[in-house]
Amino acid sequence: MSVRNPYLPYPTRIEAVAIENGARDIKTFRLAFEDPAHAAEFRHLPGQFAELSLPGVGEAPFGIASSPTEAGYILFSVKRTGLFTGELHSLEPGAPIGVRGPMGKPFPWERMEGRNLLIIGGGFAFTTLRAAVKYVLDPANRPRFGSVLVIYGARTPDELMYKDELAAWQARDDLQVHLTVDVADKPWAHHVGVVTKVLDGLKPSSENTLAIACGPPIMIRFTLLSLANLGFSDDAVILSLEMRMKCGIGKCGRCNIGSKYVCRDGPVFTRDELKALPAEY
Amino acid sequence: MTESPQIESRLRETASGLLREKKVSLFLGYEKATLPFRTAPLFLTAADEAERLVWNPFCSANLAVYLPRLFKAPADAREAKAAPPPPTVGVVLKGCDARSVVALLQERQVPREKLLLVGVACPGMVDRRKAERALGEHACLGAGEDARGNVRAVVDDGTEVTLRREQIVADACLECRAPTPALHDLLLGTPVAGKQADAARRRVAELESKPLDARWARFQGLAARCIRCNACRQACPMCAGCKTCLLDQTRPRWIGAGTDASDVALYHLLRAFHLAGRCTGCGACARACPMGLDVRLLSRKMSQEVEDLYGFRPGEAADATPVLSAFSLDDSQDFVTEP
Amino acid sequence: MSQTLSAEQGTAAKAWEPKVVAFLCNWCSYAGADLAGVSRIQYPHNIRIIRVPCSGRINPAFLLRALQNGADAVLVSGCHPGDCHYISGNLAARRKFALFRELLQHAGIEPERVQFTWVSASEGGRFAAIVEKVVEQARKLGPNRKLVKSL
Amino acid sequence: MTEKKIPQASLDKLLARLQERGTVYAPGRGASGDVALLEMPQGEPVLQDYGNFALSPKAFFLPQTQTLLRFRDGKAEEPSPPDRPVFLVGVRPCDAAALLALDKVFLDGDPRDPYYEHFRAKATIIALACTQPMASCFCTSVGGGPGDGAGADVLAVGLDTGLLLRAQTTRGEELLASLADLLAEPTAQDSQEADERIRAAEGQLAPARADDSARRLREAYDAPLWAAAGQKCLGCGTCSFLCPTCHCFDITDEVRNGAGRRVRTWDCCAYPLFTLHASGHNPRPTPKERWRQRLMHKFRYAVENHGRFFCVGCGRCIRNCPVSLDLRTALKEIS
Repeated sequence: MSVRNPYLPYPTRIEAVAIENGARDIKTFRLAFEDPAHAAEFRHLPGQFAELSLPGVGEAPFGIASSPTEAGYILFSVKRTGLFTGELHSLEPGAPIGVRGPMGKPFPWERMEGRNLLIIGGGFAFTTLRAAVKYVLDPANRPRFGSVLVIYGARTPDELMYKDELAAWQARDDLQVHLTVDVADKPWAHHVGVVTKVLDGLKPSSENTLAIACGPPIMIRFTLLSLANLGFSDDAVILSLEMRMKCGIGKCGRCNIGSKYVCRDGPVFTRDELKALPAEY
Repeated sequence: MTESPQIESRLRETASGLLREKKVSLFLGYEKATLPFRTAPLFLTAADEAERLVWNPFCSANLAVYLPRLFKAPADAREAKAAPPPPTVGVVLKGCDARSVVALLQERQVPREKLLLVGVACPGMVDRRKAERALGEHACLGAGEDARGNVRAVVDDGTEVTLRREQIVADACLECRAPTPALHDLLLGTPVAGKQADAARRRVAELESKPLDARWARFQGLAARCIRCNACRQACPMCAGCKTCLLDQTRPRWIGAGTDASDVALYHLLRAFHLAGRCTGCGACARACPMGLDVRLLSRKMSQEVEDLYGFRPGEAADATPVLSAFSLDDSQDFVTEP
Repeated sequence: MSQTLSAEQGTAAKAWEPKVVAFLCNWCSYAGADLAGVSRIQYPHNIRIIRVPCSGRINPAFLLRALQNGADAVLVSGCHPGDCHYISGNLAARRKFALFRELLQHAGIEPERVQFTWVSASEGGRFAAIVEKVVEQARKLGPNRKLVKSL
Repeated sequence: MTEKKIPQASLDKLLARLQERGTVYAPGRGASGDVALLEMPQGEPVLQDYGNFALSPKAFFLPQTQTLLRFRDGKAEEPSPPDRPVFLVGVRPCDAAALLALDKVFLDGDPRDPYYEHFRAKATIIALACTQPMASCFCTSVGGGPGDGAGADVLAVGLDTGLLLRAQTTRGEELLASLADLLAEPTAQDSQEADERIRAAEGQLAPARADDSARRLREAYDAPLWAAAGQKCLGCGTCSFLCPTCHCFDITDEVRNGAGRRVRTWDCCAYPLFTLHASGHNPRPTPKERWRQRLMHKFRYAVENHGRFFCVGCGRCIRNCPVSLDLRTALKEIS
């Protein structure tokens, strides 16, 4: 077994844990590789994911929330939902954890060059979108893209992740950030209403623009309608899917939608590609 | 003399009548399968397709396994709203299958008023493995029943072989004490007398006559060949009634997913235990097992104990309380450790 | 539980001592064990106690899991029949245990590996005596090899 | 392609020779009376007259329980699987062909699966042509045949006086060369006899309609037959576990006090848990979708991804389905 065993995780350590929301059920874990050689091997682009591994608990796939331009660590923002995430949330800085990846296809960065970007996120699905924004804002990358418009919504102000960064982004002039909440249960200076309401109000041009949307199924459903109304063609709309996964390398057979494996051929698909697949997701 | 042709035509008449008069919306029976010694379950909704129904020595499947699924309670309010109204189901039942329905009724897994039970007195069904083995290396091209109720098979060299019914009938049938359904809305066929309780008891006693280690070796021999495919569980009408099987739980996971000897042993021990007082001895588990294992090895013993200790025969009386939901202050406690 | 068990596996190689897991009901047997303690009645230390609300709460899967994880014997104890805090939990349990014990024996597992008893809150002496007996029987049987899972 | 003959009388010698080089598995009767690949030496003479094994030989390459990692003190280590060469004798052509399907998943994809690769490299496959197919066999309809050697290293064909051995791979050529002293040159009649037997077997096989299945299945995604089959399907894993090409697996951890393992175990698309999300959402919520997935995977998705059926026509799923579901019927119905 000369090549690295694809089932063997890279050993990493939790460097920091940030609590993202008031309900304390979304946390961002900052992981550092134990071996610098592994850190160099782990080369990803925003949109990709990795399997986190806890001996005795198992593995689960999560989108990588950090951009490769953030050197020295990788970030994962995880909501506590099931067995694995429950265990993960109980870990504190210093705890060892395995990482297998990066896996899947990233956002289509080559296609995105020279284009305007419309980034739409909902709730805790903003993770790989954060990576994408970070990547675009990197001084070396920023000139490669046109205008950037971010619309990010959550149920309440408390449920928005990466609050400090959002504030910093809002202060910048090389991107527009619109935040919205379903219910403003505390003083709130931004939009109130669902993401699509903001989107419909802003009416961004579809001209030379790619839209990336990540969020809960209901948000995606209505966002797709709005984007179509705004003139976005199906191949200009990019989505990221979630699926139950085990191996993450296209072998264990459970994450397929038709002949495509979400772990290997996704998780990023254009709406065009998805339309050609059965609606089994 | 076999009554199968008469029963078959009465079944067809009955099913088409019930469907035509809308007394049932679904009729569960058997139809011809693509391979010999087998039939396939038939979900009949159109009266004019009743001719597909068959009755022959290969109608071994226990159709009661489908009933809990048909009457499954919706998971939440939204599902309840979307769910179609529960069907009214006519179902063909042999003695053992009817006992399963009784056991399901005891546990309130199926609504009696939605069921129309078409009982058939059962002369014992063919175990396809026994039949195939009886033909040796000859492949069977087709099989049917002769006038005496024996099985006639045409084999690959074109000859016809007669297999005597009692030699190829399933083990469960040899142990069956009530081949004629006690609970039914309609009964077809001349009632068949049940076997004495001895047959199953003899098998239990045979194992019990051996020392513990020899019993363990027998059990391990079975477990070593088990492939954990869950066929025994999925084919069981009583397992079908469970909402979430202990074996499917992941928080915690009770049994490892693989074929470690200890995990396989736990699977079979827990399955047998969960069927204590519920197993009606239909043999669906053994029939479903692709490895041909005697997966009733342990449940046979449980049925015997339930009867000896608590006078309870699974599947006998629809209004009885399930034996493990009941108790009496003077239940035996010989097993309790005293200082 | 499993932590304690295997933590001691290292020493087990020297002189094997049986490990017994006891599931005790909160209302009678656990109090009985407590009484044995405060009354300074000696009983073997081979026992690890798990407190459960009622003997009726015990799923036979618990007992099998204990054996799978290295227990050499399992003891279940509840309130005496008629004394259940929940009126009838122990009576329902009694049927389960009677059948479960038969099942294990039928499969070839020594009946002494899984034992059931009743101990009231005032029976510290009885508790100690029963533990003594269960541990002694487990010692005679030797290590549980049939159900234990090697990892 | 080298063709040799082994006289019936020398067969035991050949098996003994193989045993010197590795572990040999050959057909014999298992405890239940079923024919299985049993480790040599066996008490009984090796069987030559049998339909097929109850279990496909896939477990030699994709063990039902495979340790992927060992954990010690919280650290993950790779296990070292057994290194001894394995000879599988008497594998039927359908099961040998199935390995070519599995290769597509475990060897052609990136990354390769190290465990499968290891077992595959250690095994030599000596297939035995079928002369008496079963009623549930349909290999010729899915690109195989009773005398097909694809996937095997050597194909043996039974003759009246021995076995004709046809090398299929370099490894097979080398094996025959290394056994040269036991082998004879076949006569033209031997080869003819072998071909006739194979042809006769082909003639006995009833065709199934697998042609053009990818297109037909694309159009039949919403066909009523899925609901009809799903209604009957019990949701057990018999078809998958017995299938020589089904390879879906689960990964779980078994750890006690920091030590233990991560294991890969067979899984099955008929199980509801297979695709259940942590959120409770299930993209294939009922037996209908799950049964459709099974057929679509074998006859459409595999064709689209790998250019071949993931079915070799061994008929195990048909013979063993507790409710007599027959995928040939479904393939016919999706016209």
